Amino acid sequence: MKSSYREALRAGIRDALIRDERVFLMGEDVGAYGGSFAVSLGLLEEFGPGRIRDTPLSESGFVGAGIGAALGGMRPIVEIMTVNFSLLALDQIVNNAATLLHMSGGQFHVPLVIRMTTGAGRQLGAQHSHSLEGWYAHIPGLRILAPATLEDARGMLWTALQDPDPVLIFEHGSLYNVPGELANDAGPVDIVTAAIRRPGDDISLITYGGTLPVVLDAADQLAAEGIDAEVLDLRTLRPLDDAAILASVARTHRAVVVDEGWRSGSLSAEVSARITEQAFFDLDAPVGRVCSAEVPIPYAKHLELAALPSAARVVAAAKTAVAAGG
Amino acid sequence: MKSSYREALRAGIRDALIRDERVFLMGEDVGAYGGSFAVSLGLLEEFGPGRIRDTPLSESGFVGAGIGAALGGMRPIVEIMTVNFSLLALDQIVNNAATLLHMSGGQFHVPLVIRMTTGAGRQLGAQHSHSLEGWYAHIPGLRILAPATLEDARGMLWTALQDPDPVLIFEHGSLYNVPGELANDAGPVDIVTAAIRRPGDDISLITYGGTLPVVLDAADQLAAEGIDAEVLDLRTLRPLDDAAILASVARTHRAVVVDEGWRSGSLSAEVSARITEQAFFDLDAPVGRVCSAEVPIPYAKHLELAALPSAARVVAAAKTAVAAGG
Amino acid sequence: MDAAHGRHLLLQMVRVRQLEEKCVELYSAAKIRGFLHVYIGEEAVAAGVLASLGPEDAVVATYREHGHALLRGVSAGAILAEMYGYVEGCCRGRGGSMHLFDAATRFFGGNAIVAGGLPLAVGLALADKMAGRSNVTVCFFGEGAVAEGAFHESMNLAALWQLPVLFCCENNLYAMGTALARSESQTDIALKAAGYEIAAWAVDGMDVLAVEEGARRAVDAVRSGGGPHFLELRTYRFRAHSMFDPERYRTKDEVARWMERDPITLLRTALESAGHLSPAEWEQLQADAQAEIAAAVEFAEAGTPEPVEELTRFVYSERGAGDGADEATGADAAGQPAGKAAGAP
Amino acid sequence: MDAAHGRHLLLQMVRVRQLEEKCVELYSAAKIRGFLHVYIGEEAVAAGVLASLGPEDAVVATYREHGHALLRGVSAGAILAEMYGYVEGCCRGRGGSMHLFDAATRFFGGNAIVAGGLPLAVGLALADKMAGRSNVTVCFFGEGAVAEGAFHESMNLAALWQLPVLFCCENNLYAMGTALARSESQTDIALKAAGYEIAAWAVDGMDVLAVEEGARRAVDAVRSGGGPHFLELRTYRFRAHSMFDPERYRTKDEVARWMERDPITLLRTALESAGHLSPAEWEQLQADAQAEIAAAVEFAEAGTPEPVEELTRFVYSERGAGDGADEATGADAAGQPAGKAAGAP
Ligand SMILES: Cc1ncc(C[n+]2csc(CCOP(=O)(O)OP(=O)(O)O)c2C)c(N)n1
Ligand SMILES: Cc1ncc(C[n+]2csc(CCOP(=O)(O)OP(=O)(O)O)c2C)c(N)n1
Ligand SMILES: [Mg+2]
Ligand SMILES: [Mg+2]
Repeated sequence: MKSSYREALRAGIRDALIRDERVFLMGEDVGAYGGSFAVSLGLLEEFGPGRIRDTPLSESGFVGAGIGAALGGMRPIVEIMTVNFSLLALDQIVNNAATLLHMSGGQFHVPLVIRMTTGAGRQLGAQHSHSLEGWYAHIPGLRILAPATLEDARGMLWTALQDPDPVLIFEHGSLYNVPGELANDAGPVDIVTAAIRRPGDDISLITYGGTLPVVLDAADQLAAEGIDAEVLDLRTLRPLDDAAILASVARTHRAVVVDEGWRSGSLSAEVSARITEQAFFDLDAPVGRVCSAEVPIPYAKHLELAALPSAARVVAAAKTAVAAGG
Repeated sequence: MKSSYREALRAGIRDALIRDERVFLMGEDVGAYGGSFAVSLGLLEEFGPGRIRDTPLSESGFVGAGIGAALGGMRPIVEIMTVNFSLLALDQIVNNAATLLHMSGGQFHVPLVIRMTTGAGRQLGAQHSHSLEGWYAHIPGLRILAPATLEDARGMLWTALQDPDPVLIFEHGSLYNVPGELANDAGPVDIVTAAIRRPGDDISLITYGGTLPVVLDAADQLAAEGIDAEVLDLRTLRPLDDAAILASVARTHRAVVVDEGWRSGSLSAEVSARITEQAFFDLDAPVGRVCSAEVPIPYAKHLELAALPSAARVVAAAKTAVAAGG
Repeated sequence: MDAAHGRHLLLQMVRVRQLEEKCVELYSAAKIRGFLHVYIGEEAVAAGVLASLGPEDAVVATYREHGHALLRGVSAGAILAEMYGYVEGCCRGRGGSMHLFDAATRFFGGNAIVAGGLPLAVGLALADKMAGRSNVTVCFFGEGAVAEGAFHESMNLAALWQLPVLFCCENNLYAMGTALARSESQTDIALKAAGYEIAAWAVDGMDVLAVEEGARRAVDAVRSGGGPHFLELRTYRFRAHSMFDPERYRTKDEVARWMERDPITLLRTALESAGHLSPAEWEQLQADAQAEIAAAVEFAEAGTPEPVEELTRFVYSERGAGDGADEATGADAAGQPAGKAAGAP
Repeated sequence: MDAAHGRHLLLQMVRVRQLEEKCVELYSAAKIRGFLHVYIGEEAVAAGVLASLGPEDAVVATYREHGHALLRGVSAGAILAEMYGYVEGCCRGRGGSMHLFDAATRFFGGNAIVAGGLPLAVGLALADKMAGRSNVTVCFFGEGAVAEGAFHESMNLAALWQLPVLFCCENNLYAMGTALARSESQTDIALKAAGYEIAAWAVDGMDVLAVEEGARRAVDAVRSGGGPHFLELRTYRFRAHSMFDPERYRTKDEVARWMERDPITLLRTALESAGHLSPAEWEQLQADAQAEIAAAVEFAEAGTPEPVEELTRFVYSERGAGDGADEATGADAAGQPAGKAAGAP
């Protein structure tokens, strides 16, 4: 059936609301407004204001309330409009959600799902455009997901809701309108493994989320030049699927990691370090990285584009890797 | 003269208050209480409540007020008791302090210094023991400092106050009581370069802050076994002194990075990735990492110790690197 | 009512209205991108409050700040060029609609984090107080911001330290699609501020004269050491929250009822009935505003993109650490800072 | 006053007092480490409030929570073993003094972020309301927490959604070294809560009977659908903030004056004058508490460290994703969760 990333997300939420009465959606303007990015459009009408719960502007308060509701036996889906605003709730996420299980010696689980929009590309400027999912992946106790496909947009939520621990889902803003086909019986998907989106032998291009289309584009360009790139979609940023990463690199002996976070301290750094640690003598070239320029994302279109990973930069990095060493 | 890390910090603050009337210290219990870790003890009496300004428990409010005061021409030193609490102020730090200069096209500088305690080792449990300085080093627009020595504790502050941009200084809680000698004329130091704390030829041990003593200890143990380790203290975590890192590795061909952050997405990952990118063919072994276990830091002493980097783990990682490859 | 002053206020509101009508048009023509939040219907607030300030005072606003920027003295050309993403813009095109800044007029933004500007305003006021300057910092924010923790922390700090700051809550009854009664247990906003021992009162935000009078009273009190003050300005936005808002949460009727109290019409009618505004004067006033905006569009259209090589400028300051911080800081910057558009209409 | 009930309350306070006197002693002997915040002087608050709850209600507290944990039903042995860092502790030694948790008694901590527990309490109450359960969530916090944004956001959410939560502000006049008047522009805390349309009043926190009566009234109102309530409990800590506090910020005189209103002495005297407590009964009561604490120390001393190999347990739940979340969640856990100390004194 025809769908879009946005509709797939909505279908996932709707499905969860129908299947489990403990599930509810809470966040700013998820109800009467129809969702700031229209993901939850129509759900208020279907499920009512008790379960599609508009909140005041109080990120720390309602994220903390989500944690409490999870402790109290509910299965909350908390929506934060944009990743930048999640910084207002970071104390609750890091100091409570991520630590309660461990601090309590295994007694208190926090089965909470937090969804938010991430990423740039829509000229929203420095306070609406950051990509912090890789940064969140530093925090033990959290599971971090980045659906890049319609299947994952549709299917990750239910599995996340079954997880007894807090799960954060990052939806890249530039994907909402992406159209596609979704199987009629599309349903839950695993939230553990990485997925090969394009098999290849010459180099591993490792990415996730909003840059997956960019990297697939780059892979096509590389193919035209005779370089057969494998594209690995990480899907789950914490914990990383090391086995999939290493298996791909063991085949290709070269890797470029692409993500939209700022380069220093990016998820790409972690992936690079892990490959180096575990497959150093397999590598024919240093692991390359293509990340965002280390600037607050500017408004002007040409500057914003220049700041973000592009297919051209991925192609260049891949060629450098292929040219290097053996 | 005899001093301690704590006294050296206090001397730095006192010096700044005397030299520049725009400087003031603001934070919870910096005044009447005498400073939660006694760093500011006696300053209220000397400089009065206008310049040693106790705040209510409002991390977001008073950090934001520090940004505003910096915009208004002051040179605030804002103290946050413990790095975990800084998460309550992260919106102001990331969305305002780090972005205002860029968003305003170069018009508004934020000459603000934020100091805070970081790190574990005192059985304070998961909400008081994290090491997030490496995490902060991901954010463009911030300068991140980690004084590990008395000289740096004494001298980094003044230089940071001269910086027109926001500077965060992370003081490791286990260092406050460290005694030592400080030159009578000890004063400002640079906040740009890394420093070799122990020269050596066989391997580069790269670290900063609270783990510097651990690594120096490990280097001594390695020396006893005939391995001559160089110890590089990063000092400034953002921007990193790549030249110093690469120069060291170019000599030793091996490196182990040690930091107290959680391994995944740690500063060590970034250092490792940079070495791989820029010196891959110089390396005789993969870059090793010794970080904290990926757990909220537990209270029990034996578990806490087990979670943290130890000299023994550094020694083991160094030996692995020396044994590997050529 | 002083006739000339009344006409001046009317002109200010008309300038803002015309600028923003143009913004909407340019947005539809895809000349402007990102999020665009217009102030149409609320002009009396910025016009009335800003009329009561002096040049050394400071202003902090939100993402709905075109009007505040314009009336604070940022040229329409620099504002539009900013939205075009050109280097001639007031932030070299880096900020866009939500992030207008201008050091020369002490206009501190343009903040797209709801309530994110309040602590900054507290700090600006703290700096003034510590330096013994008799400036006032005015901070604008919507009633939606009142639910944020930063609001509460800022009120308390300002009151506790008796800082020279005027909080102006633009209560337009909605935060995006969330009606006030669905976001606050106590909907009397002025009463909330009073809970911090801050002098606070509500003002008809559609009546620019009432706004100006209230603001003048408050600004005078703040300037003369009376501590923070708080105005709740009761207003309404006639348009959607942003260009992506289908307005499901309110009725056309409600909007129509409020439009009967259009602040421009109200003042115009009052001036006319008092014999202070002839049809010719009204025509002229509109024409003046039109000419200004037309020139601004022309200026913006002629703008140039910043070279891509400059992307990484201004992440850190350009002077070496240790020098220049003083002059560089907006507070002391009397002249035009580097890169600031000069001579824009 | 019911004599038996009076003696029961007295015993509760004495148990807390003795437990904490022992904690201080053990801290000095370096058996306990980390930060230790004792509640000595404030026992009437926990004793009075917790006496008004049922087993299905939920409790959220702060880092100064030994007394709350004990009176909620966590055994003194499990509390002390926790502070020793042993696996027999109520959190297997991972939490320590500031992080006591107990699923069996619905004791949700033990939170060392000031005001960090308030949103959790709001959420627990939301869960009860949504599930149609008539439970009450009680949230304790100090007056210092009132300045935090999380306080404000929590008040508003609780009031807006009329949630079954009772906020108990332990106003001991200081937040570490910061006196209330130096942290709040409005020092009448109950009045602040009223600003959110929350029924709020102040209670003498040194008088356990007054606390119990106030709490019962509030809990009944909350339970019967009256929405959130707020109690300001006026109390005082007799000891330093923590073991690292030289108490520079208050005078010995002030402390001495408050110690004249020691809640234990007050109730004991009242019971004695009413003829409800004989010297022998008082001796016995103390001896009972002593015996309990002595047994608890013995239990803790005999504790064992968790094997280091278990360090990384409980970062994530041990069951595979997809199963067990229900039973695992504290709210539904009727029995002893895995790893919970059983049979501790
Ligand atoms: C912290 C934060 N959360 C959410 C948003 C998204 N958002 C932008 S404007 C807005 C509504 C604000 O309403 P109000 O404060 O009343 O101002 P108005 O738009 O009515 O002028 C929201 C929710 C944001 N920008 N910042
Ligand atoms: C967010 C945060 N900031 C600062 C601290 C450090 N701190 C611990 S207790 C405390 C004082 C709290 O005072 P109050 O809320 O009155 O509780 P009391 O200790 O008096 O019981 C402070 C500042 C903290 N734990 N959390
Ligand atoms: Mg509004
Ligand atoms: Mg207190």
